[in-house]
Amino acid sequence: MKIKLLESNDGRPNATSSRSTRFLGICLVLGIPVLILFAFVFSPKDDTMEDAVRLLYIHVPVAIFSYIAFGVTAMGSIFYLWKQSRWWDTTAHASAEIGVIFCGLTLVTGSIWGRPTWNTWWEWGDVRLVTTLVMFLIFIGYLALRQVPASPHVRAKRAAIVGIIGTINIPIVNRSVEWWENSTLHQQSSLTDGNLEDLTLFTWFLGTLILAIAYVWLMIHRFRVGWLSTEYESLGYGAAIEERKAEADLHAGTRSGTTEEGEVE
Amino acid sequence: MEFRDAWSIALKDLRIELRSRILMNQIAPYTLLIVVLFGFALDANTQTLRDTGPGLFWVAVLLIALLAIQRAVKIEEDDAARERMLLTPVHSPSVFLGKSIALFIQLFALEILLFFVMLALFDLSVEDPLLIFLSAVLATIGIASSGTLYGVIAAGVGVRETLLPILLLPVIAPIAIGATRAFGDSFGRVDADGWAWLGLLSVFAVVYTVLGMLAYGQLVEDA
Amino acid sequence: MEFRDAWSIALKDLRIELRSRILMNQIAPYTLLIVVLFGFALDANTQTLRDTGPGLFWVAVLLIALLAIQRAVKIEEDDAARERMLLTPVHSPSVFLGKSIALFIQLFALEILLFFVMLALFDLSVEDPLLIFLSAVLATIGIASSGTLYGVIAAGVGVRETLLPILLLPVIAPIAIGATRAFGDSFGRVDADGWAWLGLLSVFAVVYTVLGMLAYGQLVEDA
Amino acid sequence: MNDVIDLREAVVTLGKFPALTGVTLKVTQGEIVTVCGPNGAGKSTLLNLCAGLLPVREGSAYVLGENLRENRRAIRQDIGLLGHKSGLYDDLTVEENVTFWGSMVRAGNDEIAEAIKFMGLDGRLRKVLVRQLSAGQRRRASFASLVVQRPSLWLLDEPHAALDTDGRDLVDGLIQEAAASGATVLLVSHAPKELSSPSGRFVTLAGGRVTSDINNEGSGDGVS
Amino acid sequence: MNDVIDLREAVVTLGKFPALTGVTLKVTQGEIVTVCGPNGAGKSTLLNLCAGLLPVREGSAYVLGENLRENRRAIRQDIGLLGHKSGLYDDLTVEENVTFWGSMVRAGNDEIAEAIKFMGLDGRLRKVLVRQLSAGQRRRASFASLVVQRPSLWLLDEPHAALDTDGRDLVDGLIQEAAASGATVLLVSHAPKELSSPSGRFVTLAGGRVTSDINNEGSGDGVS
Ligand code: HEM
Ligand SMILES: Nc1ncnc2c1ncn2[C@@H]1O[C@H](COP(=O)(O)OP(=O)(O)OP(=O)(O)O)[C@@H](O)[C@H]1O
Ligand SMILES: Nc1ncnc2c1ncn2[C@@H]1O[C@H](COP(=O)(O)OP(=O)(O)OP(=O)(O)O)[C@@H](O)[C@H]1O
Ligand SMILES: [Mg+2]
Ligand SMILES: [Mg+2]
Repeated sequence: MKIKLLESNDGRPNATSSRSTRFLGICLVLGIPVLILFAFVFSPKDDTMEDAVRLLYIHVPVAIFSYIAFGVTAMGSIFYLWKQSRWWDTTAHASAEIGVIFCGLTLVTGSIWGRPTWNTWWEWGDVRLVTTLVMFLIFIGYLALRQVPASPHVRAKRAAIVGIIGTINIPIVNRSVEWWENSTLHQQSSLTDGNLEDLTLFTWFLGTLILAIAYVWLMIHRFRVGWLSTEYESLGYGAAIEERKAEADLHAGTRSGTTEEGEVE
Repeated sequence: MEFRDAWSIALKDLRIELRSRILMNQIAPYTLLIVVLFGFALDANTQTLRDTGPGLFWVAVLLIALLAIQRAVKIEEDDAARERMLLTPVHSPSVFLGKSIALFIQLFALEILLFFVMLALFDLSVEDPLLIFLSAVLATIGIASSGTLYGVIAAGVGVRETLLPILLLPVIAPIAIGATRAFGDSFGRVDADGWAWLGLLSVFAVVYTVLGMLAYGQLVEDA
Repeated sequence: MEFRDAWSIALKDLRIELRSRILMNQIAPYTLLIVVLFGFALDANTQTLRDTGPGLFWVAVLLIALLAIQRAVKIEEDDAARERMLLTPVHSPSVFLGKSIALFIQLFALEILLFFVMLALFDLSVEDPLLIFLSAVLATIGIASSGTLYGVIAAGVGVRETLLPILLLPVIAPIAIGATRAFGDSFGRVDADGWAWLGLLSVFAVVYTVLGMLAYGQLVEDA
Repeated sequence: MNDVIDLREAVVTLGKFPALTGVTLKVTQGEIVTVCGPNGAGKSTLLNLCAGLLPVREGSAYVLGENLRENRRAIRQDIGLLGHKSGLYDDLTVEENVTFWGSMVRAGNDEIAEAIKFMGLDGRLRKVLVRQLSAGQRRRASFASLVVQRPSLWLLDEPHAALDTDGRDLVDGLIQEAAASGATVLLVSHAPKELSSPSGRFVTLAGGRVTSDINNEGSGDGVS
Repeated sequence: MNDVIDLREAVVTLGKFPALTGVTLKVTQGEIVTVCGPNGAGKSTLLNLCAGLLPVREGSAYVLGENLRENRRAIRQDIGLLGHKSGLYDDLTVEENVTFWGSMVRAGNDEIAEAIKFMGLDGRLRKVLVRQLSAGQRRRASFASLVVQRPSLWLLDEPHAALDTDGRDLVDGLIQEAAASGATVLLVSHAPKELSSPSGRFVTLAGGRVTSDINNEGSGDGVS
């Protein structure tokens, strides 16, 4: 494998941002205030949930994008096992980290939402809540595994398998509400029922769009950080080889002498 | 993959377990202790205990499984037997299968013991023995195969003792939940549809066994 | 007995723990997991959870303590460091104290973390912070010193992983019960007299520490 | 092609550390090659590389005709590696251990019994747990579980370590016999002069590369 | 009394097995005694007995003037034992390990730094985790943690094992120096002829008892 320099094509030191990420960043900076405006001012209250409904605009998008992020992790993992390329490994790792953040946000916003609507922060009997937590913990484990000192390839392989197995749980989480209807308090697909108000629906779409941009933006940066840090790890490689080779000269005199002795006897 | 190899490996693991008598002298009493411990934690009357019986049973099984898996990994690691195995013509699916079978047998034996203890202590009555039996078998297959797989993932990193629970528990927790519901139904306590949960358990059992046979080789390759 | 030796030994243990980052990367998440696991097992509403909060806290601490003690014994056993220690002029009470201090610090750090997680998850409110603090400190001293003592009893027998829980749990269960009652009082949930339980905890703390300092030497003597 | 081992500028890193910094080494079938070198030179790493247990980072590496950069698994079953650790199960007896490893490498019962006897482990020791063996007895048991394999490439890391004089003679005989029957032997030794046949080929490793490679002719080990 | 070790018909059992069946051995101060014998003869057991780590079942055993049947602890701090295992912590660096053991035996910082340097572990290796060392480097680290102790009775189980030629010379020098400065050395070796001074006293153990005890005069090691 060739060791690339820590420089981008134009010869400048490699940074994690580029023109396109800056564009995405600007979109985010502009988009978030707009979303806040729509979420808190323009969109109406819910009949039953009152102002609490506004959590919909963040809760549901982060939930969806945590699925997507873990899905990308699984894809990266599969491709890693197939192609053994560092690119896929870094992708899987980056996406898992973002996925854990989004999944954590889902749990937090969900809990906050649950307080006024269900009168409880958390409900152990609820399948969706518990399976979301399970998914969160699986990927916490994934990240813990990535911290373990081991050779990059071994670690990547092990992590890839944990990532794939973890993702198998996602459909279970997603379907859990339909499968075990009687053991959940959680909302079923209220979006596809078509009984949401137009503006609510629009704001929700806006929230999803913003989250999509945020995901892509975070991914690109996190990926580059990951890539650069492995690059950085191999930076001293040439020097280390030279230093190690020089160890031989230290022993040169004594060692060859001994070998000759061995021959003579 | 040769089944004969798998069987030799399973026998070897079982023989080691019997030799060190961990199963009878140690894990069995530990099992009892866990049940008692939960009694303390709940600090509740028999009725509560009875209702949560199936849950306790499976949590106890999870903890025992962790211990058994740690042991199974340790015996391979202690003197580099894992690397030695790589230098034989044995296919890794056989190794996986062998170690899973040994784990299954040990866990199942303990579950039978635990089951009768709980039955007596918590004053439960079985309404659907077939459902109990099938769900225990399927859940144990799932636990044994995912445990063997994760055991090797956590192996050789020097921090296995603590890494393994973190990786494994969330993965086998859904199995335990499914089995709990199936048990609950068999005891006539929960109005869950036990047979539907059995479906979930068989999915886990199949998925982890197949995945394990595929992935195990990848994992042990780099010693 | 020289306190300086004890401190060197404690530092060494803590350094090894920090080096392997088990505390932060693994036991801490495991702590969370245990809480979750109990949630499953109880399958109950928040009210029940709230009532059993203190009990759950201490059962979780016990299980974590087991892991931490296993680690502490393992690092001495791995390459015969225990025998090496015998051939130094260090008195065994110092060794005992050093290892207990390291264990105490690790457990206490984890308890703080666990405490705040439980506080948030189970919606508890503290009525008597001093009682909480004191009972946690005393109970942890008791657990750390009895754990260190039993750790060395189970050491070197090749089946430590499973022997230790069996020996230790019955011994520290009373400590956990005492601490649970004291906590229950501090949360204003149980009408137990928390300060009376505190007395019990201090008895345990003192007894195990003294006993440990006396007995440790006897136990490690025959390597 | 008769080169059993053919390494060219092979680099192996352990963690970040380049344990082998570019090893070039050719070993033909039937040769007995002794690897010497100071502690930490990379001798054990070299053996692990040849066993296909470590990835090659740079350079090329062919063992038994297989390219290790592409497929490290294919060759493994033909390799017998005696490392610093024994690869035995502490809680099984000597006989159970050798029988288990024998069945893993498809050895017959006769071969197993013979290997145990050959290493001087019959009699009382046969039924003793490996956990209770002395250092040298354990090493003998490890050897026995290797002998049943009849590998075509022997990689021996300090085969004399912990063995008594008899044991050393046994092992030396074994090595000669293996080479005579067409197998290849790569062994690490810190005291080459002490080997029974101090002639043959000596490769010195230092700083992760070969610093000398001397062949004292007249050994007659090479077959074909 | 100048007898550092004085065993009479000492019997030691490991489990039910009588590893030493009646050893009679006298070693005076300043002597270097080499113990040889086949694998499983009881050599390691003899060293562990002299270190006060094993109970004496029959016979009498005095080490450094203490009766081991009465008090096995008193002598331990004056004894340096290098066994088959290293007694190091895998997750600490070489320097941290030696410093820790140094502080346990009340060695000064200078002595610690010197021991590390003496065993050739300064430079890069100082900050490497013991887990990552090669077999010989680990053995050197183990030696360093012994050197800081400056014991008055050295019990060395195959001190040459895993060491390269330099290392062996270092260790031989160390042994001579220790004996010259009044310490006593009991070492186990499978290849006594390979020791730098093959003169001195050789004790052969077999079947758990002493079968020969030969003193090649003219070594000049004994200081009395
Ligand atoms: C900690 C508590 C909660 C967690 C872990 C959680 C988790 C999730 C997850 C994972 C999804 C994505 C489901 C999917 O698309 O398949 C989701 C969707 C949703 N959640 Fe929550 N949630 C929580 C609390 C709440 C609360 C309190 C409400 C409102 C009362 C709520 C309302 C919704 C709605 C309306 C959706 C969109 C449903 C759909 O279109 O499928 N959630 N939640
Ligand atoms: N993770 C690591 N970090 C730093 N150095 C390492 C690491 N792993 C191994 N090393 C170094 O790589 C080398 C490994 O060499 P190897 O075990 O092959 O030596 P060897 O020639 O077999 O030595 P010995 O004669 O002592 O057995 C040692 O110098 C060791 O310190
Ligand atoms: N529990 C036991 N049961 C049966 N035999 C045992 C037990 N423990 C030890 N032994 C035997 O006691 C002897 C121990 O000898 P020891 O370890 O002292 O040998 P040694 O002379 O150091 O040999 P080596 O040169 O191989 O290191 C061995 O023969 C071993 O098989
Ligand atoms: Mg080596
Ligand atoms: Mg020995």
